[in-house]
Amino acid sequence: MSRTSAILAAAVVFGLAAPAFADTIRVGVTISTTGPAASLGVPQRNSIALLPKEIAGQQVTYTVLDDGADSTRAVANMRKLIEEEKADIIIGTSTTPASLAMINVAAETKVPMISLSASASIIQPMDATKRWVFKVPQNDNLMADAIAGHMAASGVKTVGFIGFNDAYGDGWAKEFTRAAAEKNITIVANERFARADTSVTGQVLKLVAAKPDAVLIAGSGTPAALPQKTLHERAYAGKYYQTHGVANNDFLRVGGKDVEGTILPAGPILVSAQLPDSNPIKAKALEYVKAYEAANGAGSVATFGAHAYDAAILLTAAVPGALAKGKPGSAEFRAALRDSMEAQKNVVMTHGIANMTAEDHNGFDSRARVMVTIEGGAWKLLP
Amino acid sequence: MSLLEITDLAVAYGGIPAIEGVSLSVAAGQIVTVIGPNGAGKSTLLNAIMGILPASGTIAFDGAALGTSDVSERVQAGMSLVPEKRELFASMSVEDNLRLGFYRFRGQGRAAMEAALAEIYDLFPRLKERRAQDAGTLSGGERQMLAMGRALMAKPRLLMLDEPSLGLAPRIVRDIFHTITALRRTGVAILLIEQNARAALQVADHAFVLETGRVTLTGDSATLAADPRIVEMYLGQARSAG
Amino acid sequence: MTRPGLAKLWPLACIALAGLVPWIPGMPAFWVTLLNYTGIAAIVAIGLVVLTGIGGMTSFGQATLLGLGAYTTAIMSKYYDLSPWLGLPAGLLVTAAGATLIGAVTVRLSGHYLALGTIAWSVGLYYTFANLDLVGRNDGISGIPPLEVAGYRLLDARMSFTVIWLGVLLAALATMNLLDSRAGRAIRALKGGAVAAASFGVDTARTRLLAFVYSAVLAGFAGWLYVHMQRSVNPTPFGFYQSIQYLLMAVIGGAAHIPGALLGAALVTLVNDRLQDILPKLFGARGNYESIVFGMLLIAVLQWAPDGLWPLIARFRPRRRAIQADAPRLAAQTMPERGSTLLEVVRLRRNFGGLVAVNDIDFTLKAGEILGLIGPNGAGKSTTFNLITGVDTPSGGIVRFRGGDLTGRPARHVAAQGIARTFQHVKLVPTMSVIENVAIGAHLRGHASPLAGLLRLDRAEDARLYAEAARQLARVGLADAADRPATSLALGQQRIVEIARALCLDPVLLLLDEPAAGLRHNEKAELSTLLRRLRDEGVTILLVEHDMEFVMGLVDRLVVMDFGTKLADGPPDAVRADPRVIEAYLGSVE
Amino acid sequence: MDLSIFLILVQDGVVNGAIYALLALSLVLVFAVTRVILVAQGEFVAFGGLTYAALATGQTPGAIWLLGGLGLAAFAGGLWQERRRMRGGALLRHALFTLALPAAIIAATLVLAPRRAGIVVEVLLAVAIVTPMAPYLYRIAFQPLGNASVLTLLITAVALHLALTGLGLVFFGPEGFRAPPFSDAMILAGPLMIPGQAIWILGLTLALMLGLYAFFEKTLTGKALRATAVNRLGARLVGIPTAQAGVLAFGLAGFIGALSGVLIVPLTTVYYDGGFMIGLRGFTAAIIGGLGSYPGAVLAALLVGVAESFSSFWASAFKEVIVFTAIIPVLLWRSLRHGNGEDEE
Repeated sequence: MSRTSAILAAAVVFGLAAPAFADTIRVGVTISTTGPAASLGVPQRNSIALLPKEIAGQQVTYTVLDDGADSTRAVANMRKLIEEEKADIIIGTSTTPASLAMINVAAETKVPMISLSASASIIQPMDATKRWVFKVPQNDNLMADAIAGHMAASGVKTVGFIGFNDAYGDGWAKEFTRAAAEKNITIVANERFARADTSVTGQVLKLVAAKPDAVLIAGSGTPAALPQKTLHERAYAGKYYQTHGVANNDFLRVGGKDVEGTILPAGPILVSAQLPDSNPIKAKALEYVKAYEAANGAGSVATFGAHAYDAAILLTAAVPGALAKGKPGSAEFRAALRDSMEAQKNVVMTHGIANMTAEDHNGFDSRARVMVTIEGGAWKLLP
Repeated sequence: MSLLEITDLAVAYGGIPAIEGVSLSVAAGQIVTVIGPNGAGKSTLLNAIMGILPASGTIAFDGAALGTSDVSERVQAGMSLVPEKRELFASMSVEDNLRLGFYRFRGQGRAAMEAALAEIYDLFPRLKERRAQDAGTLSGGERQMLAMGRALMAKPRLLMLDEPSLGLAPRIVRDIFHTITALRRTGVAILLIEQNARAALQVADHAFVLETGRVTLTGDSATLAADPRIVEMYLGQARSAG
Repeated sequence: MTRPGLAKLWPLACIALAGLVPWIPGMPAFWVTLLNYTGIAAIVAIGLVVLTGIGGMTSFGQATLLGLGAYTTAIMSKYYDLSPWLGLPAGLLVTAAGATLIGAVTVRLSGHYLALGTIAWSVGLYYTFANLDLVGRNDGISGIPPLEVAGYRLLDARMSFTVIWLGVLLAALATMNLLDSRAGRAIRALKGGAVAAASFGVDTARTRLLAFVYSAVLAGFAGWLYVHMQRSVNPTPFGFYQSIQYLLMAVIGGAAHIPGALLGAALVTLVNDRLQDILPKLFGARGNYESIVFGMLLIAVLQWAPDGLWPLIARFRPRRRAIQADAPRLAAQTMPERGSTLLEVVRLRRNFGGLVAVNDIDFTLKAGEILGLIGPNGAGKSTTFNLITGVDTPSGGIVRFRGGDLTGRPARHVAAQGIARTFQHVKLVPTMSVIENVAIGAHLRGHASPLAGLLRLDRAEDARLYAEAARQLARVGLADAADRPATSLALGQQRIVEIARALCLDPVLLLLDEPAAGLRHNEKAELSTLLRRLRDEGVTILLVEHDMEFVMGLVDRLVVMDFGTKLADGPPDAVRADPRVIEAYLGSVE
Repeated sequence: MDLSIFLILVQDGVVNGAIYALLALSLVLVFAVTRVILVAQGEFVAFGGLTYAALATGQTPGAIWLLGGLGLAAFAGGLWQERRRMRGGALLRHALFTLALPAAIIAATLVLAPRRAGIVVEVLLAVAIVTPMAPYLYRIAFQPLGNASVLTLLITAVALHLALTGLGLVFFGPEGFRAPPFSDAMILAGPLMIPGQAIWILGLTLALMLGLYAFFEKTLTGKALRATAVNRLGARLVGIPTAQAGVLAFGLAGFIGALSGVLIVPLTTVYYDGGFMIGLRGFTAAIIGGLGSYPGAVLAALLVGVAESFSSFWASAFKEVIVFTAIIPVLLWRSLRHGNGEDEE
């Protein structure tokens, strides 16, 4: 085969036809299973496999794409899911900037989306565009308030902040600055580090020099352990706070004894077994943990994956109402789905209980977070 | 039987033939020269024989066709080329350059290498004086000696020299040709390419004339040196073309 | 005005036809979206063709330049409610200004320093975007308005398609025009022929900057399109990885070809998209194999086509260039009075470390004579040439030309004085035809700006330049070879092409470095005749040559050099008889 | 800033710089011998670190299967590339190198990993698992490219980096790992607390540099490698097979990368894709050093390390901006010293 004809042949192979359609609810998922947010995206992808294949008598299919935390790819994926896969709803994505880039598409195509990322800015302030956007993880301001509250109650007056030099760290810096001010807590140092940094000695020296009562580290996954370990090396004796971004067992493994006693807010699922039986979240959370670990091995569960599960819970709750107004695949159905999600009350999820309103597309209240500490290499619910 | 037997060799650069239909042979211990004007394809010929350039036709060394074998395999078989640009390791010492010439025998141990080194220093005492100096700092004549010395470290049975006298002062040129004559006694066969046709014909047993990529004349050196065409085209100029 | 042939226009026709693609009934909507992404990437890749493929400067920062354009229009349209159409000129202006600033430093870097330089400022700018409140830090700016035409918002992918591919068409057309102009020939000469180009008056530093800024402006243009299609902006699309993607597209497609940029952009976009569909079917949904398979495919393609795919589809063949023989002639120099002192070289010296390559050389050259410079290799002849022509800087001594001081002046300044040269190691641009190479010689006799070339306002002047190039080619007897790739000629003929190029400068003084090397007897005779005729027309000639027969019959005077020093100076017969010359140079091999 | 902070920052910068220096050295070496800018160098660091971390916690590292796969691919690739020439002895050597060697390493790992054979064995094992990957990759990706342009080789290296990052995610997962330090000792020197691991890093870096120096200066193989770098044609003419020189250079790069990874994984968390940024620092140092000078590269690497540690103290959000902007004047200076703008010849 000549090279030219080989090129032509390749072109033909790649020009595959679009898929055929049946009468089912199509869920399009774009998450960051590679790249800097892979530690969020991978458990989310693994959770998609646990989602219901049938809702209210309708078949449900899931198409999962990876966006590598790149907003261009996230938007392209979303368009692909809508235009090619005819998705009725989009779940994703794992990071805030990419989610923010996607919301225009949701409004423009009138397809509802459920974001899996942290920042409240995705759904607030509510406007004509964000009408189409829902969000299942706790808003970062809810978590920031919890930390500030705990600090105030423990007599912390000054805090050193160190966060990722990305949207996550930035969002936290903003929210925590606000929450701390409300509690009269002073931020005496504000530092940044990169996820892949091999050393944070410079930042830590600055923190230690500012002599704060406590340090808040705003990073996600295992990288958040590095500043804490370095602080320990420098014999920092104050309190350590982390964010819910670290809530997986890998963080405990990497952090080891250096992260003992750390305090953080988290979704109740992190300590689901320790929740009182009266808490309706407990059953949901345990159901997820069991299903996830059955599929992926004991101890593999991460709270980030549960957000994808929660998105499906919201969807499951909303579908029956929507089906009354339109068939899956139609614009009516998608609009009705949006309306129905907005009308959902008291939806029990693994991370909390949601009460949606036209103004609040997250719907979580303080039941969606617990304060947790690390004791004996395990998460422990604080009273 | 000849040591090197080339049949119908052709090399082209981007579709344009540089040499075509060249056949020649070198017998063991013989000195053969290829003369011809600049751009006739003489260097191309040597590069093809050494495996640096892809060529069509057959090249047989010691009775075995070389095929597509790599330069290093040809060195291993006993061929060495001293290219026109010398290609020394400029930032390494003279002695390291020579030692690397022994790479083919690297398994033979230190004593063998030192012995080979001593032989080369005997042949070129000048190199011994300069042994610790970087090759890049040598004068033109010394570089040519080092290039030849490095090639001889591999104890080749066929030594190919590409314009060894190019751009050298006459005194050095004389030394180089003396060395070539001396090497004949060691039994190595030499394929010599020269613009200095007069000197080349004097040391060689046999000669080929290469013009625009083809062999136009061939014969033993003495006969060719007397050929009026050669005298007119090459020897007349040789005196001044140094 | 010359009409570009059909052969050249067909890629444009293809792009124009492609404009209808989204309106094909049944065309999947997402394909249009994919083509939109392809178009945006293609514009950036076209810029890289000019910068990297043709100009030889590897840039790892193209995506960041895109960001400059993108953020400018985003800020204007979101925060100041200005029309996105105002964002276009503003974005281009900001990108051009930014690139000029960055480029002024960066293009002075050479080779790998340049590549790292682009990484450095690209990383720097990325984190600046990410930490700047003005541009929304890491979260960026969203809710940016789409483009509007007559009050109609271009939200539909097919609408965007029309705008984007119109942009691709414009970018391709402008780039083709630019490369075919006086400034474009200078850019094309940067890789492989920069010294030669400088010797004909091309300001190489400015030309490099031009290529850099031009590619940046295209990136900024792509950024503007991107923002109003994406309608949000944050730092992630402007990082190092994205820059690599663009470079990758250009290289895969064939970095030196505009259609290659389109091909590369389309292929990378399409393959990445298809892999998302195909791989889960092959390996299940649990893994992430896209980047693995993509990387492996890339390696395979590069082994198969190391110069990219486009050269496999269309072999490089310079197009036939129609010459307007009746174009008005270019203005010519007045030759100096015969016999007046033209060039004076006084105690010229050049040290390389401890080595003295040229040791206090003196000689003078009178208008209208032919002077030969001879000596063994390494005697310093070519170095002397380089010192006179500004390719190299003397360590000491003076070079005076027509009474003015030329010592240490840059090559292009020397060229402007009417000094033209050829090179010992032929320096023709392999990717240009013979006549295009020759036309570089006339660079200083044209004045069209890059912008004029871009807009094709330079045609009248360019026709005159080409007419001159054709005349000089005919003069040296190579008229038939005009449209052949320069390096397809035999080496001897390439030297003659260099003479034609030198003649295009309309030189007062011609410096020839071994012009007869590789020529046959009859060709040498023709060359002798040509050089004598030039002398009779008033051109002064300085030549380095090994071929004594050729030299002796031609020159009026000889200078002999050895080990950097002048050995003798005088008429050929006297020099030939000089015992020192016989001892050191002519020698007598027993 | 007081003196003690100054000293701590210098110490931190020097320790990081030492790792950058190792990587810079191997980048210079690989470039000189093969003209490849090994963008994927960082992957060997990440793989080395992650493999050691797995071994140090008694797990069998997934990297052995990657090693086996790459060996197999290199075997097939080599066979295909030299299908007309490979015979008898050469074929056997090829099979030994690409099939038997990884098989032996895999077997040793399977036996030793669960037994916790001690730090020394685990370090050696981790290095042994990762090192051969580099020459295999050279055989697969670069050797067939022969005389391609530097740009093509560079893009190939980028492609390799993409593929390896993907493989890293598959074999190691998205989360980071850390290993216990070689020793828990902490040396107190005035305001400085120097962890034992830092001493190990500096010591081994120094030892490796001395070893490399001895290798290049004293052994014929080392000289052959240098010769290939100085003059490829000259090296071929004395019978040095340049492909083998490439394999050797990549082998050293793999070794240095893997060792660097093993050295840093007790000090910091290593991620499947974390090597790239470390490699980029090494690359930066190599280029500032002139991409040809070993001492220059080492000096530049230490400079980069120290610059980084100080800028993370002064303005951590703008650390990269500061470090990379500071590079540009250095580049300009180097570039002007090396003559301008002429990239040909």
